[in-house]
Amino acid sequence: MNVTLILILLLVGSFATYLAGDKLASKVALFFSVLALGSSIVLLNHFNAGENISFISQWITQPNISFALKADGLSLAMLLLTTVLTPLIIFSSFGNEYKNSKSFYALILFMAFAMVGTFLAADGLLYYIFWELALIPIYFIALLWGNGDAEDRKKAVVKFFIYTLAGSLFMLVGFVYLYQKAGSLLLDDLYKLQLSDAEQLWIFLGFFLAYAIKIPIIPFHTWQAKVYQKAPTVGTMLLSGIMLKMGLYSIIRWQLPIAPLAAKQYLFIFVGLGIAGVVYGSIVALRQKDLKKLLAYSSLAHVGLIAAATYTLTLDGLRGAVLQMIAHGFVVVGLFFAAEIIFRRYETRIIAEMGGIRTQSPKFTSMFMILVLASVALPSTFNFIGEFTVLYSLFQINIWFAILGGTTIILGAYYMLKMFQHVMLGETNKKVFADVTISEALSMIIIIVVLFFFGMYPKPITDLITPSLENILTIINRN
Amino acid sequence: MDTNLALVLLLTPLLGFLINVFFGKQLGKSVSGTIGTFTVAISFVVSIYFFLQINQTKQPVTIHIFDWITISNFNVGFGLLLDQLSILWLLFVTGIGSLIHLYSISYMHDDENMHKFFAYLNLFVFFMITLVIGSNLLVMFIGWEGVGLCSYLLIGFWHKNQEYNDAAKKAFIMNRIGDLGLLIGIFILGVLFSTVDFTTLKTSIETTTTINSYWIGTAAFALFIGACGKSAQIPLYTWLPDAMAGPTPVSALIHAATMVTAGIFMVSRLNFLFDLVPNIQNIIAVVGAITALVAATIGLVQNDIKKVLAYSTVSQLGLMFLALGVGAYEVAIFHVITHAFFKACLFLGSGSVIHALHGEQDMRKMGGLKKVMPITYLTMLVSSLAISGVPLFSGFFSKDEILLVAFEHSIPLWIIASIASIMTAFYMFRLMFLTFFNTFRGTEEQKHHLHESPSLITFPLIVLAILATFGGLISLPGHSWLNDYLTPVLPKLAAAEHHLDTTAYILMTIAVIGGIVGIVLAYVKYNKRNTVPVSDEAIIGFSKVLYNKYYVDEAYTVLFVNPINALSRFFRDYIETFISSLIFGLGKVTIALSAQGRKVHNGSIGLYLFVFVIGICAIISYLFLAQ
Amino acid sequence: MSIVLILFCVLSAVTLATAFLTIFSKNPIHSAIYLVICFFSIAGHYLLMNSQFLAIVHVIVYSGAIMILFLFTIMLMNLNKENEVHKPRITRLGAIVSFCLICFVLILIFINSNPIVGEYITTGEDFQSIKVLGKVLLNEYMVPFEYASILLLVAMIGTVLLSKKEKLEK
Amino acid sequence: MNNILNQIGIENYIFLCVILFCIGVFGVLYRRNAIIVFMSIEIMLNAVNLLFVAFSTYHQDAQGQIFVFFSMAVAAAEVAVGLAILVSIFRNSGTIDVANLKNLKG
Repeated sequence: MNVTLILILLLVGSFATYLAGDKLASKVALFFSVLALGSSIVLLNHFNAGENISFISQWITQPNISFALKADGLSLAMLLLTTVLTPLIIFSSFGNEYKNSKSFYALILFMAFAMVGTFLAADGLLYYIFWELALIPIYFIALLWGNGDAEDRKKAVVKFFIYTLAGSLFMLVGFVYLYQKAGSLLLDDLYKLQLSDAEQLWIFLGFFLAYAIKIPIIPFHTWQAKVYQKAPTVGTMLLSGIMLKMGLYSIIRWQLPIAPLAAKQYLFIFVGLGIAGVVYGSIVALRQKDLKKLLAYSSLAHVGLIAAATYTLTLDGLRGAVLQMIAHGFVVVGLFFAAEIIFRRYETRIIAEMGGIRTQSPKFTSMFMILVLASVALPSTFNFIGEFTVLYSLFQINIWFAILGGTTIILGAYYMLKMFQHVMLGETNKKVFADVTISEALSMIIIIVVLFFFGMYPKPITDLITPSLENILTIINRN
Repeated sequence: MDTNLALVLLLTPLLGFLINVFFGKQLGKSVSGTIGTFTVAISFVVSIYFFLQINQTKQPVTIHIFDWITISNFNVGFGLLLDQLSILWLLFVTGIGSLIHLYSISYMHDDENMHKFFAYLNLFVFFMITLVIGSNLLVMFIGWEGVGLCSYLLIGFWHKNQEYNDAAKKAFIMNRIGDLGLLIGIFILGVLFSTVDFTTLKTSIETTTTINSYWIGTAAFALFIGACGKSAQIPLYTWLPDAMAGPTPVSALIHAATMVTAGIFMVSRLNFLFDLVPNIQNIIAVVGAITALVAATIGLVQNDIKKVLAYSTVSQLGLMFLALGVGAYEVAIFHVITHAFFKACLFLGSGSVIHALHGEQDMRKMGGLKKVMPITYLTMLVSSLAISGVPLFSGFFSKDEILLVAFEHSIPLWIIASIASIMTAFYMFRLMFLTFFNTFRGTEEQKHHLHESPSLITFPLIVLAILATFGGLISLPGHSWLNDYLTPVLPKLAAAEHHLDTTAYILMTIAVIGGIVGIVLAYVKYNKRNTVPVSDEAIIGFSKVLYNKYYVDEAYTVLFVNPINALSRFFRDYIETFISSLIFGLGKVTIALSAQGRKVHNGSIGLYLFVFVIGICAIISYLFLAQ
Repeated sequence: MSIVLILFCVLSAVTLATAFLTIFSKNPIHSAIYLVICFFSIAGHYLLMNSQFLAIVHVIVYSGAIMILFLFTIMLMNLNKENEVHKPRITRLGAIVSFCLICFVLILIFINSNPIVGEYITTGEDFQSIKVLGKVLLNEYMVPFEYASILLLVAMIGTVLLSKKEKLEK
Repeated sequence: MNNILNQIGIENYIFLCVILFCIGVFGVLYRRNAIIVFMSIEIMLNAVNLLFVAFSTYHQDAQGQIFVFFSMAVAAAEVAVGLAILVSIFRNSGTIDVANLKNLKG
């Protein structure tokens, strides 16, 4: 039993969803995603029992490419994030009607497939293929099922597509070069590679471009807000909840161990870029009129912090980054879902047109409040664990990094509470706000429970990821 | 046994919160209020048990519940530490908490969201207990932020009013500025000592021979910023007066008695750390003294009854910080306790008045309530005497000790503190005279409905008034039970001598005379001459500056809020567009190039073939002739 | 000069001349006729090299089938009038330049690679009689042979489809 | 006539084929009439065929001739389809002047 099972399940699920027809599609998709979740938990148990659940087999002989899937704690954590969020995202979409829903849900599953592949792949080319594969479904999801003016949307989505694709090409160039050097693209072979300073720098920069655009780190973020705004909420959730974690994960898995010298030498620049993203994103978020755009910028700020933490090259940084990735994945999905719940009732995303929801639906308000609080990293939520560890790692580099990065807890509270105030509080809104349905509440509650549980007891995840992160750190420090 | 009891202590309020949140509406107002009160009372009983136990054993109870956060150089467990300090805090948090819960049953009875109110109050008590009994800085931080959250929720309890929401938001954000400081302090301690646990921290600081005073100083300063945020010290005090937007019991519980003392708790908790860095202690003392003075001056001219009390709270907190700054932790703690009694009583009394006047808070529209509300009047009078430092009331002892230690430390600080306490006496009695004496100045209709509050409201008032009167007995000069009790956690105490010398008596006399002068001045101005403060527009001169709180809020708006918002707008409108157009620019360059390139593709097969042939020639030449 | 060489020269001259004339004739029908002659001369070359079968097949396929197709097409289109506009001078210049260039390059290559060609040895073994060709074709080249048949079939169908007159759309 | 290449020499054949091929190229470039272009292509094909046969003889190997067969089959198919296309183009646009067939323009 190994991790290919999940890939196969998701791929089969994708086809099955397409074949199931419009009426059944959502249920079939949910079924397969839950199945994938179940099997990933089973696999996790096998892994914890010390079993080897990785998979490797020669794929192409010339060039020397293997179909290699590596499942260590880090990959499994990201795998679980994907497989938990996918059913949630699918389930959260049940309140909406999508035309041609069989393609819609098939694309979601296909995207999950590609993302899981990215998290597991241990061969450069395979990884690259999955990486790019994940882009295709989200392109169609955003383009065909998005909202707003079609021309505007097309512009934003095409920009996003070309932008990320162009970034990835630099990574491909890096891989081609690495292949010339190593004669194989297997992760372990690449880890063993001894590259000169200049080589490392170029490889590092090539990878950086790909990841910086995907994550996004400023100043490569301009695609983000528009796409988040225009994409259907499901697409936004997939993008912000899982897909941008691909970039962060890849930094830890690929970029740092392959080019550690460059990472060390230019540490301050890259940590600084991440921190700049934190401050910049927070400040821009203050004055956003569109709820989804505001959340997009808040996401920019949070991932900036995570990226900064990964570039600190400390155990705390990496661990905090992974924890924060997972926490952020849940919170951001919850927040976008909340925005969607409001949209279903008010047909608007403009903050100024909302307000007074609290008197109409106290339940929803409470859940939204908890998500807002988690997003501003209130202690006892999962995000606090992540943010604390991340800031601690930044502090180890330089106190000013910690202080500047820490402005997120001030500015974050500022824009989130401001948003909350104008969206939820105030005089009762004239528009009708039907109370949340059971299925809507269920998705939110699952997210909230996860956030609180791991906020108080993050040990399972910490124990899962720490050994693999320590491995990566030894590889980074091999010289 | 201890573990279970401690968990009961901790989790009962949480249980109350959960019950009220999920079932509060169905249970009805009285039931949810009773549950809320009862859960806190249980915690109070358990606290008493622990108090009795520690009095016998003198041994702190430490409980490790589970591993929480893993950091590279240390692990943080979710643990509880019940020592003298935390149990003391527990006692008055849960004690006053129960009284205020009781009070709220009646006070909030007309509010449709009463169950929510009790839920939040319970949650607050839960977080406050966490803050107090956390065994390390991070568990304390849970409570620290948690009480901030509850404060936010309760200030904005009447959430339809956006001004209240603004006040709530402001409180939360200003607290967060302090929280960042606290976090930085925790980081420094974590890096330096590889632990954030209070007990181990203490031992490692005591055993470390080489103290890195620069970093310890930074840590202490950062922690002090955290305390500033929570305990409303300059420059982060402006949230507290605005926080009066919340229901009055909230002001009494959170913004007078308990939450705002968290900063003092934290500093006392880490006394071994602060003792190492006298410079930072000086800063604390100065900040405390200035806060006391500034807040007192503002309090002189406020007309909103709760605002007066709010500034009085800030001022008193300043005095406590002054005591902390001069290293007299036990004095600060003593004042925290007495202040909790009389300030809670004052707030609840003002609540009773507001209740009777159906929400009127402007003192200019009160007056002559003495006869209608005798219990409220008497209890508030007692508390006012206490806060003014009239002898034999609790405030006399605690405030006097603060002045004493300030004097020993530095005379200018003593002068500032003394002026602040004279002002305190003045504005408190200004409040009393304006509210209770002379004739009623409100509308006829209000006059008609004037009534003494029900017993559920007066009972807590009476209890608190009694405590405010006799609370001072726990630490009589020269023979202090409190100091003995706290000796294990404040090691410096054992060495210090406590005796009354002549200086002490002189100072005491000066303070008492000052207090009485303040009272008499207020009497002359507001009772004898029956002056009523002029309306807002008519305020002129320096009192206008005071009335507008030195324009600090406006200054903050101009200095911080507006620039950030402007920056945000600038980023949004220009920088975003600029970066975006850079990216689009790349695309446009490509398009321009391809527009040139497509001219080649003119569809003429002849040209294509020609190029094709040339190309073939080139390739063949390269392949066969280039060798 | 042996007879063979003279024959070769004559045939070559005819081949090249008719090829040129094919291109330069203004009337497409003339071009087609010249092309037929060119093909015949090439068949002559084949005969000269003793590959009679190939020569015959060549005549049948090219001069027979393909040329008939050409002629039919020309007639179908009624192209016998000399209506072609002359190309601009630059195009003609380009054509001549590339003609010279490719000639030059190819010949240069040939001269350069002369040694690689190897020796010409005649063993007298039969290698191009119908019998031998048939054996080779149907043993070693069986599959391509079948593919060729499929190709022709497909071409036939394609041609029919293409040249069928589409009905006017409603 | 078994040793014919002894008398003529393979070089002559190569020259002949090269020139024939170049004439084909020239024709393709020079003429605008699509049918003539087609004929030029046939000339090029034949040039190659001839070279095949020449070398087949030179190496005393049948494979070259087999290739010519295939090439003829392909040429036949190509001509059939190509001319059919030309006919339909002519039907649609009334001309077979390649200068007018500019739909490939980008």
